[in-house]
Amino acid sequence: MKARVHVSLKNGVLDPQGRAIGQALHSLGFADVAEVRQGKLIELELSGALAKKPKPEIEAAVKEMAQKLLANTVIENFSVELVG
Amino acid sequence: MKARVHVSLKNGVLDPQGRAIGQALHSLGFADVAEVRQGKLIELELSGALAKKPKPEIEAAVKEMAQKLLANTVIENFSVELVG
Amino acid sequence: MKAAIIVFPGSNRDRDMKMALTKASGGKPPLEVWHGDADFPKVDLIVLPGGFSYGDYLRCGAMAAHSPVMREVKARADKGTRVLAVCNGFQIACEAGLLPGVLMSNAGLQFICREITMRVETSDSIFTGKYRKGQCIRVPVAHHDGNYNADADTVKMLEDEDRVAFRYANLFGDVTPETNLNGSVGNIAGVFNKGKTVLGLMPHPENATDPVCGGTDGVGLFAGLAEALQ
Amino acid sequence: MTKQTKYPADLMGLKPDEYDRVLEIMGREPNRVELGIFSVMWSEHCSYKSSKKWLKTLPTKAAWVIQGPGENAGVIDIGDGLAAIFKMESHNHPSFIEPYQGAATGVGGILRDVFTMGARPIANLNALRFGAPEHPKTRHLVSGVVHGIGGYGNCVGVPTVAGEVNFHPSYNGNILVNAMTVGLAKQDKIFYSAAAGLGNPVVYVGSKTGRDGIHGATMASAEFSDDSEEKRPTVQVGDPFTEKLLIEACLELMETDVIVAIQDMGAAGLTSSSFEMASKGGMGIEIDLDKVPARETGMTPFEFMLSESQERMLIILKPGSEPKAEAIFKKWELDFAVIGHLTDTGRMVLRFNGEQVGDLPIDPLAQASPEYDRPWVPTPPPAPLNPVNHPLPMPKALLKIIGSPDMASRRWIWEQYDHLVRGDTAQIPGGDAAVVRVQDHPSKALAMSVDCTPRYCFADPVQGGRQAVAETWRNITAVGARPLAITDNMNFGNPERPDIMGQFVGAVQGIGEACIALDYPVVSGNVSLYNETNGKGILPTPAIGGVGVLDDVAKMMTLAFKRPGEAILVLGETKGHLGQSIYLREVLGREEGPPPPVDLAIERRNGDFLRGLILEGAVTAAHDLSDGGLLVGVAEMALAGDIGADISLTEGDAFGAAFGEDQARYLVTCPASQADALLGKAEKAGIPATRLGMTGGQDLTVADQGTISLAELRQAHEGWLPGYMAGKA
Ligand SMILES: Nc1ncnc2c1ncn2[C@@H]1O[C@H](COP(=O)(O)OP(=O)(O)O)[C@@H](O)[C@H]1O
Ligand SMILES: [Mg+2]
Repeated sequence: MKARVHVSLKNGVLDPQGRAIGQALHSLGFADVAEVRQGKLIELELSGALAKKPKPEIEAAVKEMAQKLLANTVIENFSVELVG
Repeated sequence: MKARVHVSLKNGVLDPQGRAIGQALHSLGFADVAEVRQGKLIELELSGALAKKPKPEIEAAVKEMAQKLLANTVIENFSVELVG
Repeated sequence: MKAAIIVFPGSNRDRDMKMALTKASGGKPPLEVWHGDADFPKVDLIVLPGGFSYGDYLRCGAMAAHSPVMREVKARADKGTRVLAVCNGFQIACEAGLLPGVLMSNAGLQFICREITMRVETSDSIFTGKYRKGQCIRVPVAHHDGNYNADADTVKMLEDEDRVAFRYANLFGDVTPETNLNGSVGNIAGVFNKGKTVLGLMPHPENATDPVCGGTDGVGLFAGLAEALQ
Repeated sequence: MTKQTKYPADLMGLKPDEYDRVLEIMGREPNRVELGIFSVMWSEHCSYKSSKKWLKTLPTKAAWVIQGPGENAGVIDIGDGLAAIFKMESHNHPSFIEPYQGAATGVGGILRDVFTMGARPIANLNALRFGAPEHPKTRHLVSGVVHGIGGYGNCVGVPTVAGEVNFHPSYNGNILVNAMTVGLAKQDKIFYSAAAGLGNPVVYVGSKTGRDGIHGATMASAEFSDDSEEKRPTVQVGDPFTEKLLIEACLELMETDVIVAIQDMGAAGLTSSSFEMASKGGMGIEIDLDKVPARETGMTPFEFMLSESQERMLIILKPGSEPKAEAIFKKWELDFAVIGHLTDTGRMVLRFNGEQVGDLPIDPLAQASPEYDRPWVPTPPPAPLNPVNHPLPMPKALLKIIGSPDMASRRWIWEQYDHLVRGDTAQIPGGDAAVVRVQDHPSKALAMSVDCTPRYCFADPVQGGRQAVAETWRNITAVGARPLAITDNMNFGNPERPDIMGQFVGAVQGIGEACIALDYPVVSGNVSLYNETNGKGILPTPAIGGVGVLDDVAKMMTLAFKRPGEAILVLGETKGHLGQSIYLREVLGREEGPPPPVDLAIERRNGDFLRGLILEGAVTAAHDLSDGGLLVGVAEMALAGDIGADISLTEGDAFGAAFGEDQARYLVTCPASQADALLGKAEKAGIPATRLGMTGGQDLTVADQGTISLAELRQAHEGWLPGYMAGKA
């Protein structure tokens, strides 16, 4: 069982990394890129007892991981997706 | 029109980030996380002429961006997804 | 003053801090507390030093904030033990909720190691009591993620409660966009908790306590602590 | 004798005659693992087969040398029972393919070479060579390399305190990334790599082994062609946090008394480390590859032996001490595994899944590796310099030079390096040599510098080799320190070409001469050959890293002007040598003529005199003269102190005097009232010395030639690199 946690900056929080990528794309000639945001995608391979639980429980556990560690909810949003 | 580029380390390439996150999750008591890999998710807002092109052409353009800038193809893989 | 430096596996300015504290306490070295030891003697001052606590690959300070020793540090801080959190320590303190706000990547996306000027915003604390309000001091910075960010309400609260400790400025005390080296909101370089028992700052006063290496503008901070906590 | 050798389809980089040697040594056909081991052990990178003959001629001894070349790093006595341990190493090819990780792992590798000997790393340096700024790849490479060096060094907490950077089209397809580490140890706590003790456990510590950079060592010895960019071999990813743990754990283990021998796993990983340890100690070794901590599943013996995964070490422990050692590595959350033991067979035996998968004799492989006496032709003497005209007024010429790619300030680079961490950096980048205090010592400090002028080496390798050594010596002298020893990093093209081999031979000769004359031996080094793209070699680049000692850091000198109204003097003779000068290249667009000759006796005499002046407090600033000559030197001192100067150039050709690159010279300042006394002292010592002018104001004025403001000079000097990196220029 795999889970993916997508962590992105909240709207309104300046994303200098994204902006730098946008500028670099422009200077490479890709003029039609209006905005760029860079986020993290963290893929977790789950095992043991957790992997065998019903999906909602797994999802709750992964959400807790995100809340506690993977995202800083002052500036970041996250979403969780279970795969396979 | 939005495009998402998912950049991840190639299989077999050391992922110090992922390993560190895994260890931290364990020490927080999430024992059932077997492996963690950390990647990037870059979201591009497309505009202008490009956004109006047929999907395969847009996809090709975004792939070129990934190849040239967004991913380091020596150690990273990428995949492109068009949204909306 | 009895001080303890919390040493994480990736701390690397613990030694610099130890030299500064030893000098300030008349040759008495501080205690060094390994991150795995949540159990350490009572002290007057806890220091979270600079470095890369656990590699800091996810977000600076995020993992350290959840370490067992930090639970203990928080508990003691709640009871009034003074905490000095420098650079990575500041990042850890924010992640752990000891201080408000977050530290993001420098706006220029580069590591910056350089001597800078910061203006002392208040002398009303045991950390800054040896400085004049408005005094400009020279200290180095060395960080990649020192861009202090908090929402407008938080910043207003910090200002209203006299909890901004330092701002990036020039030698004349002007706080300008040009002196804002990392993009911090309001040029903020350091903040206090409520009650001013915890100070977090990005610059390294401990690297400015020796005339041969880095100057002596940071001495006041340690001297002030030593005097107040003796 | 007719030998019917059937060569394997893949010789893994070995030449047919080398394969014949393999058959002879083995007495049978090697299997794939064994062949892979031969191939990396005999690669240029690991065996020094083209360079060995010449390296042996370098002077390596002095009363203060504790360990010369042959160990992981060189060791010198710096007094009070302390030792400085240092070495430089290249990571050129990986950095071209993946600049961030290539440079980062280069730093990691050289750190391990130094702490494996028991030293606490206290400083990093780097020597970088990039292609022409206008080449489409250059900006990206500069950015990646600088981020990589910073990313690694900043995280492990070792200050990066000095370096050098050149741009030249000959590096367009083959950049040079040379990293140096200096460490400190107690003389009675130095660790070596010779294995000893029948049955002693062989222990693996650090990171797990993955399929990283299999065959990196042979790649480092292969010439580049355009399609090697496409092949993109696996590049190692560095993990500076793990390195930090490894440093602390190893140093903690070294405080105990359980280590027999220790060696880092560098190029060719487990293969070269185990062979070298066994060979040096005259032992055999048996390794059980199942015990090697693996990062991935299904790894083969071949992969285990040839992986270049980073942050790993091999240790021979005293018997019975395993639990004690293991506890330390567990504390630092690092892998620890006993993977084998020492034998007295003189052979390396490899086991995997209960089967024997390799059996090789150690000495023939490690020591009887091929040694070539490659044909070489001496570099023809350069044609004399054609007449030189002076198209620009002197202030304009200075402005152009000081803002040129090779001369512009490197601040943009070194501000991305934590050059202060550990709190002992007494002289930060930007001066002649960096100075780092010896930790916990009341007064002592080390001075260090890396230098090489490749355009001199190309025109005349012997003079260029001398000059590179002399310049580090001068830089160390200019801060008041006593130069003690060097490490070298010999970066050259394809040694199979006699002209390139001739450059190498010439440079080694020049380096050797300088070492002898300056009492400044070579204690460690590294050779990187085959630095070519499509048959075009790089400029010969023997980078030299020097280390010296300053007994009292309070006497340290800096180059900044200190006060207005002080006298500026030049020590050493100014002849106006413009051949191969920066002036010639940047102002006239000409790369021609002989480089300035280096008279080593005069170098030594002038330098010793200056050091004496510094130590007795007779000068207030000192700066050695090199690239760009005298006027550039004055400008650098003025910019550093934010104080202008008024000077006059008395001798014949004013442009030659201003921009000539004559060697063995220094600029100094002193209170005006003491200038005559200083000149008198120089005369007594037989040192040519002249009064150049006075400090003061906010302009630089050269009598009869014009004036330029410091502001304008600063703009050009500080502006170029950040502007270039931001996409301008
Ligand atoms: N890559 C680098 N990393 C750190 N410091 C550097 C680097 N390149 C140059 N510097 C520093 O910039 C200063 C000027 O360099 P350089 O012109 O090579 O000095 P010099 O002519 O005295 O040898 C020196 O202090 C040097 O250490
Ligand atoms: Mg110099």
